[in-house]
Amino acid sequence: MTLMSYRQALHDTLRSEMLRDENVMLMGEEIGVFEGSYKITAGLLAEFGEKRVRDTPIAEEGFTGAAIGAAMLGLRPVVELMTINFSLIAIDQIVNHAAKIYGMFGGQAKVPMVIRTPGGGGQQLGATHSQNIELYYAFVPGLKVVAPSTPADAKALMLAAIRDDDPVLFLENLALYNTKGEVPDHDEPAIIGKAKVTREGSHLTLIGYSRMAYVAKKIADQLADSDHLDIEVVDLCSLRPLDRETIINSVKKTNCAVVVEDDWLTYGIGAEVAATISDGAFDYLDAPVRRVAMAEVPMPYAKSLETAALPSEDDIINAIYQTLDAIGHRRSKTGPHD
Amino acid sequence: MTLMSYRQALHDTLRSEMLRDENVMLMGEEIGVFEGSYKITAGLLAEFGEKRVRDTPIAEEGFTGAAIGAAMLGLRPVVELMTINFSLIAIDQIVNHAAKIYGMFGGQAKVPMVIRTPGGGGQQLGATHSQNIELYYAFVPGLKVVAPSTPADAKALMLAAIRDDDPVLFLENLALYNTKGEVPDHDEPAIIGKAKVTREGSHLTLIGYSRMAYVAKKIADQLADSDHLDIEVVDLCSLRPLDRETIINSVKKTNCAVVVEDDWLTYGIGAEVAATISDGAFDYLDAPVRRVAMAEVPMPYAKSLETAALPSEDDIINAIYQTLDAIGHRRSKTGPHD
Amino acid sequence: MSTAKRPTTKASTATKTASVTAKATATKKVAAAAKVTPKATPPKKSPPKKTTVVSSDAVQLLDYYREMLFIRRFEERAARAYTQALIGGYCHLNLGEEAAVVGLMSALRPTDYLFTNYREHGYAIARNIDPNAIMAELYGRVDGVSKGWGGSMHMFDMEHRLLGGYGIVGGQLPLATGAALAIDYRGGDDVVMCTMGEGTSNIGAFHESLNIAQLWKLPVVFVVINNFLGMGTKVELSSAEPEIYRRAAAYRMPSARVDGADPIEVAAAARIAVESARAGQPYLLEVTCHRLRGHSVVDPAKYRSASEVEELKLHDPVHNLAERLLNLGLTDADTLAALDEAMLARLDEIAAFAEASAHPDVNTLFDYTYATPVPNDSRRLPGQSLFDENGVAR
Amino acid sequence: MSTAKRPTTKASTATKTASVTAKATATKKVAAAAKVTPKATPPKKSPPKKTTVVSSDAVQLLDYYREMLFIRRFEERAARAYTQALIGGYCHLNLGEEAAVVGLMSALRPTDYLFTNYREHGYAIARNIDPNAIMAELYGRVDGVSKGWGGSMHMFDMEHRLLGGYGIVGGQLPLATGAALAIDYRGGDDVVMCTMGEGTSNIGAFHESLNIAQLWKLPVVFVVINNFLGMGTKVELSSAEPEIYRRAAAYRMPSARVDGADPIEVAAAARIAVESARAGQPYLLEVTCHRLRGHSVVDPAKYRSASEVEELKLHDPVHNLAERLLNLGLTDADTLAALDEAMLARLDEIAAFAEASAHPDVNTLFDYTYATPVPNDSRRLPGQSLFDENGVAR
Ligand SMILES: Cc1ncc(C[n+]2csc(CCOP(=O)(O)OP(=O)(O)O)c2C)c(N)n1
Ligand SMILES: Cc1ncc(C[n+]2csc(CCOP(=O)(O)OP(=O)(O)O)c2C)c(N)n1
Ligand SMILES: [Mg+2]
Ligand SMILES: [Mg+2]
Repeated sequence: MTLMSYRQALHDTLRSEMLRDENVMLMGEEIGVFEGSYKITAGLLAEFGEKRVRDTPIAEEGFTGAAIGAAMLGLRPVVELMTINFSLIAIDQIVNHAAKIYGMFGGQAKVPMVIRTPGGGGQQLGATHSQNIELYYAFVPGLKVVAPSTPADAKALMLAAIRDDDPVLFLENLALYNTKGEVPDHDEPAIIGKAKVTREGSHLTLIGYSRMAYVAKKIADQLADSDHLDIEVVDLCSLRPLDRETIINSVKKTNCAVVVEDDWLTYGIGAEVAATISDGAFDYLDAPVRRVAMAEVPMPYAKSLETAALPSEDDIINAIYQTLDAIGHRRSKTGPHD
Repeated sequence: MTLMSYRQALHDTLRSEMLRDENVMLMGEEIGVFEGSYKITAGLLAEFGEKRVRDTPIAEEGFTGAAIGAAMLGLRPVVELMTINFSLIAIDQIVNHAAKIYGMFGGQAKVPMVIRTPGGGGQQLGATHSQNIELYYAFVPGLKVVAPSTPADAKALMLAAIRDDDPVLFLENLALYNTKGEVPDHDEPAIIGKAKVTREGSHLTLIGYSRMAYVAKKIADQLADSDHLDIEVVDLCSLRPLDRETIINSVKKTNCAVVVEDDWLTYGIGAEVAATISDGAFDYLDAPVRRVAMAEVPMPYAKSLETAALPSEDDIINAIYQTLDAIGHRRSKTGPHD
Repeated sequence: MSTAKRPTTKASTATKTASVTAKATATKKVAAAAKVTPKATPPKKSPPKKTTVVSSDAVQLLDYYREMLFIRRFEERAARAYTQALIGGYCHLNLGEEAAVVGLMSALRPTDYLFTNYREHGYAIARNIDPNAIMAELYGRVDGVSKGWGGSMHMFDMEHRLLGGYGIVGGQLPLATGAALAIDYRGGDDVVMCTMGEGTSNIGAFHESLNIAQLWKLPVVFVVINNFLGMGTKVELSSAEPEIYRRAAAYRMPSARVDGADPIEVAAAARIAVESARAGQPYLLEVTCHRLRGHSVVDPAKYRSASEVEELKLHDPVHNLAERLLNLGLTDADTLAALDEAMLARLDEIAAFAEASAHPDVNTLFDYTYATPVPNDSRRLPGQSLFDENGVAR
Repeated sequence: MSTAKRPTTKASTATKTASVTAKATATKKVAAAAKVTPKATPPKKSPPKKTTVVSSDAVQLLDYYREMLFIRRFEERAARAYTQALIGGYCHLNLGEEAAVVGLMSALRPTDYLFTNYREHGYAIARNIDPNAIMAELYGRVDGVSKGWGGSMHMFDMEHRLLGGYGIVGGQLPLATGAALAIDYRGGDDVVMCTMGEGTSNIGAFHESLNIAQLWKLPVVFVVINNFLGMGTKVELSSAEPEIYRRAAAYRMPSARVDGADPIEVAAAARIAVESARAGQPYLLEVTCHRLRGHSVVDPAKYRSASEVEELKLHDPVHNLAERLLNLGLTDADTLAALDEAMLARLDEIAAFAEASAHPDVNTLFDYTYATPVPNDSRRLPGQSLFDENGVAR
């Protein structure tokens, strides 16, 4: 185990996979000379050269599509899209091509590629640069979508994504890059399509992915200390496939759930999670599944408004207590949230 | 009232709005000389000339964006995207520009435009031409998304959409174009953001939009005749805003619901509907909300596989009966669906 | 990545030294030409002069004719099956494009790759894919080239290196560019050809792909089949530069325009383009031809005036080549009639094969969502509930 | 739609007959020129010769200098506020682009429209928008040009016809084309200018927009600010045709390249471009200049070599213009120093204004989702449940 940042885990995994398999190559805007907008690829151009670390023009559709075509011939390109917002320019290639080629041609061509891109918000980047639209990819059969919340998962899921023969949308998060955690030294890939219980508990199931899984864990740990609450945390890890079993099993135990997400509530990722729980744990659920999500507005630049539009830790804590209240949970300690 | 097809209702409304307001103009591929891929705009080039009925190059991003820019200066463009699948090429302009301009600039510029586009499937068009991705737009604050299921609604919602000062995604459906219905002669716009109870009933709430609202109504009428079932049908009409009140009020009465949709189940439109019901009608719901939706595969071309992947009327009927069974509803007549 | 680099990469494959030298020279020449003037090839506005037929050309011409006629009869058969509802979806035919198809395909090695669009039956035939499998694909059957999953617009055959018909206008361009990148990356000397219509040259992906191909010196030939119409839209109303090959200038890419009436002319132009690409200099080739019928089988093409329809008759490449063969004394009317007869009989067999082929089994519905199996992927049929009786999600 | 049509549309505005005639002629000339050779304007590779300064030019030069210096000081102040965390998000500056900015803006009438990108503070200033409002926008306050909703990348002012800074590369191009369409539709004689960086010329929207603009003869000037870098990427590595103005050939659009070091040169070139557009012939103008600092305030630009950094000093347009004014005897060092002093004082006031302006009230969060009110839109704050105590959705 080594303590390192999420950024470092990504960087090191890309590097070790490039060393392992010469078909792995990187493409994207500013990943080489500039060393990456968020420095995930720092040093890799110097180490591997222009052939394997390819700076592209600003042409998301063109180079993402080129990566798909290269993958059809057996390369394993890892594309960086600078932020998920810019993926809208490449989405036709991702949804209509990467996701379709295997099925549309009756299984004759595989598309082994990874699209890495950070979501996130809260950096005053304004309406077009603060969206969390992983939903667009999670919705599409033929794609796999993963969203790690820890450095260890970033490594294990990146290993899995690169070695997978299908196109994988690998969701990173601006706010997670500097977070740290223990990372195994071995190269054991995660299993895509599996969620994780990152904290066992019996009072309530708190569900998130990417940054919100991180926040959820933090809050659960904190409430265990401060309020003696025993919250179970589920980190979805994979958005497609969605591991319904892990979610349902948790709620069958806790009888209530709060879903936290960084995207808009209506039609957001949490809608499926809530619908899944309400269906699969119908007889176990003691209160409506509560969703905590962004306000439904084009994200304003001004800090005051942005803060109001984004889910805060207090919002999540309040949602937890309101849900517990609804099911008549007796608090073991009266905390500051009454 | 006049009996006419959904196609005719659209055509006539576009025409009458063009006569009413000279700022209304049409843009799109093949809408003029070719008279529209699905002939909605037939005859309008001849009547209004090239200035107001503009054939565009195959450049969805370019001309959809041009319509947005023209709307910023006060025109009211109605853009036709040949099918919703091709909207992926224009989606950056729709989501990052049309939906954002009003908010991002603090309310200084309005974007009064309509994007008309048909969804649908079941025509053996294969994986890239059979998707129902209205979700992508319904998810976005700043857009309004409507999806009429009858000729009368097509007219009333088109009137509303053209006269609205916001960008409206107007979802049509290939399979509805030839369906007929009575259409009021007056020009009364619908209210965007409102769902409709198209059939009152007490046994179960059946919810759909676009083609599936049409199918739902048909099935409900049929089951009333054949099985003396009293099903309430909710036609969402508007996907954003979503009229949760109408949905919830219906389920509070019937205590159970089936949602039918032409898109993929996981993360589909029905997920939000189901989550909404499970939350807002939590204490009223006697069985899980059942969703009937497409199989989650890239749509195959072969008829045998396509048929298997698409929800059929029998699938819906079975879902209704399974839901009624679950709540112990005693059938008034034993039908063929046991 | 750079012109200088390709030969080096290739030289590392020791066994290929001889051809490497040839290629390196060619690369330099093309690159130099491209440098002097961005438009490496001067416009050809007037239709090219007819080539004098020497005897090897004679054999060639007859071969081309046979192939073109077969494509013609295949497409007519497809149209018939479509109107009989044996074929579904959209169905776009190569009628009028036959000379272009066979000329272009003759310039490719069997190991070269082709990416094309939805109007690709003829290309599949000319790439020597079994016509039975092509027709079976149209019928949506298990013996189809894409096992019935693709249909008319989505033919694919890895063995014959047809890497897809694509139905999204322009979608194939980035893919083809990427395939060329993979070849370059590995140091092989295969070439990618990517065809499209002239209407397609107006979409963003055209710009992004040509720019990337030229920047990285990828072995790809972009071919624009300019049939002067995209559905009902005339080229002058869709392209501000209606001579599409000129657009290569925006990328300092060499280009040329050739009249697609004559397979020999097309083949010659295509060979130049392909060898340029093989030497690391991508190329844009425009081939003009005429779409003899509607955009797809169902389009009556009412937007064409009577005189336009009349004029079209002069542009039937199959008919014209037959005339030419007769005029040159290379064949006679009886031989041609017999040939046609034989082909029609062959197509009866092909259609019978397609019709006899099985419909894909519904049990295979979930076979091609993912290449690497993954837990928790959905295998729910539309009528099934999300959770089964045991509470397990499907 | 067509060249022939524009004058007719305009002639219907009876009061404008005189100018209409002039424009009609101009239109014809430009169109004719465009026809003879796709590249209407020959390349200007060598830097333009220095213009001899006549007295009216002298006044002009001094004015330009004042404006350029103000932009320079404004941007430096913004950088400072950014590092003090008074400004959030991204912050891209016009440092090195000042001559281009003032030259370009001087060619526009107040009624002409400007669409630009995220690097637009200087443009907003040169369009005569109140600098207090520009700075307040950077601070995210209610008195900002976009009421604090846009920030550095999204300045907007309908009155001054700045129709937006945009943060998605290339996003502004289709919009600008559409604004020109609206002008053309209504028969006005306003012009739209749309600026972008050279890196942006590689994105699909560039291709689609220029093609549409030329096809429909829209009154729009596309301006490429070629600062030879897109973030850290050199133009030769992003554009296969690094002289961007040449790309106009792909649309038979006239174009020119001008050295952005000299505001007078830029203004002259911009006037030609704008008047061409006004006459119905869109135009592509490339303006070269040098980005003096990083891509955005936080970018240390480590990818620049020491010699490149050294060379940059020669390209500071503000410094160079000061030298020139001094050499020409049009001003003296004391005057310039006093001017600078005054500006710095002015910027203190501006920053103070911005800082004093209120933060937007949280109650306004739902004010700008929709222009036409609609029932059932969500006004739920993140911490609120979907249904309130009364079961009503929020
Ligand atoms: C992105 C996209 N837009 C529109 C269409 C509908 N469409 C299919 S073919 C076609 C015309 C293409 O014209 P061209 O490129 O000239 O090829 P041709 O059909 O003439 O061979 C159009 C508009 C599509 N399939 N994809
Ligand atoms: C679609 C999209 N891709 C990428 C980015 C990130 N990005 C912002 S500015 C920029 C460089 C643009 O370079 P150029 O057009 O030359 O303009 P400059 O910044 O030099 O003025 C990039 C890549 C973006 N904002 N939008
Ligand atoms: Mg064509
Ligand atoms: Mg630049």
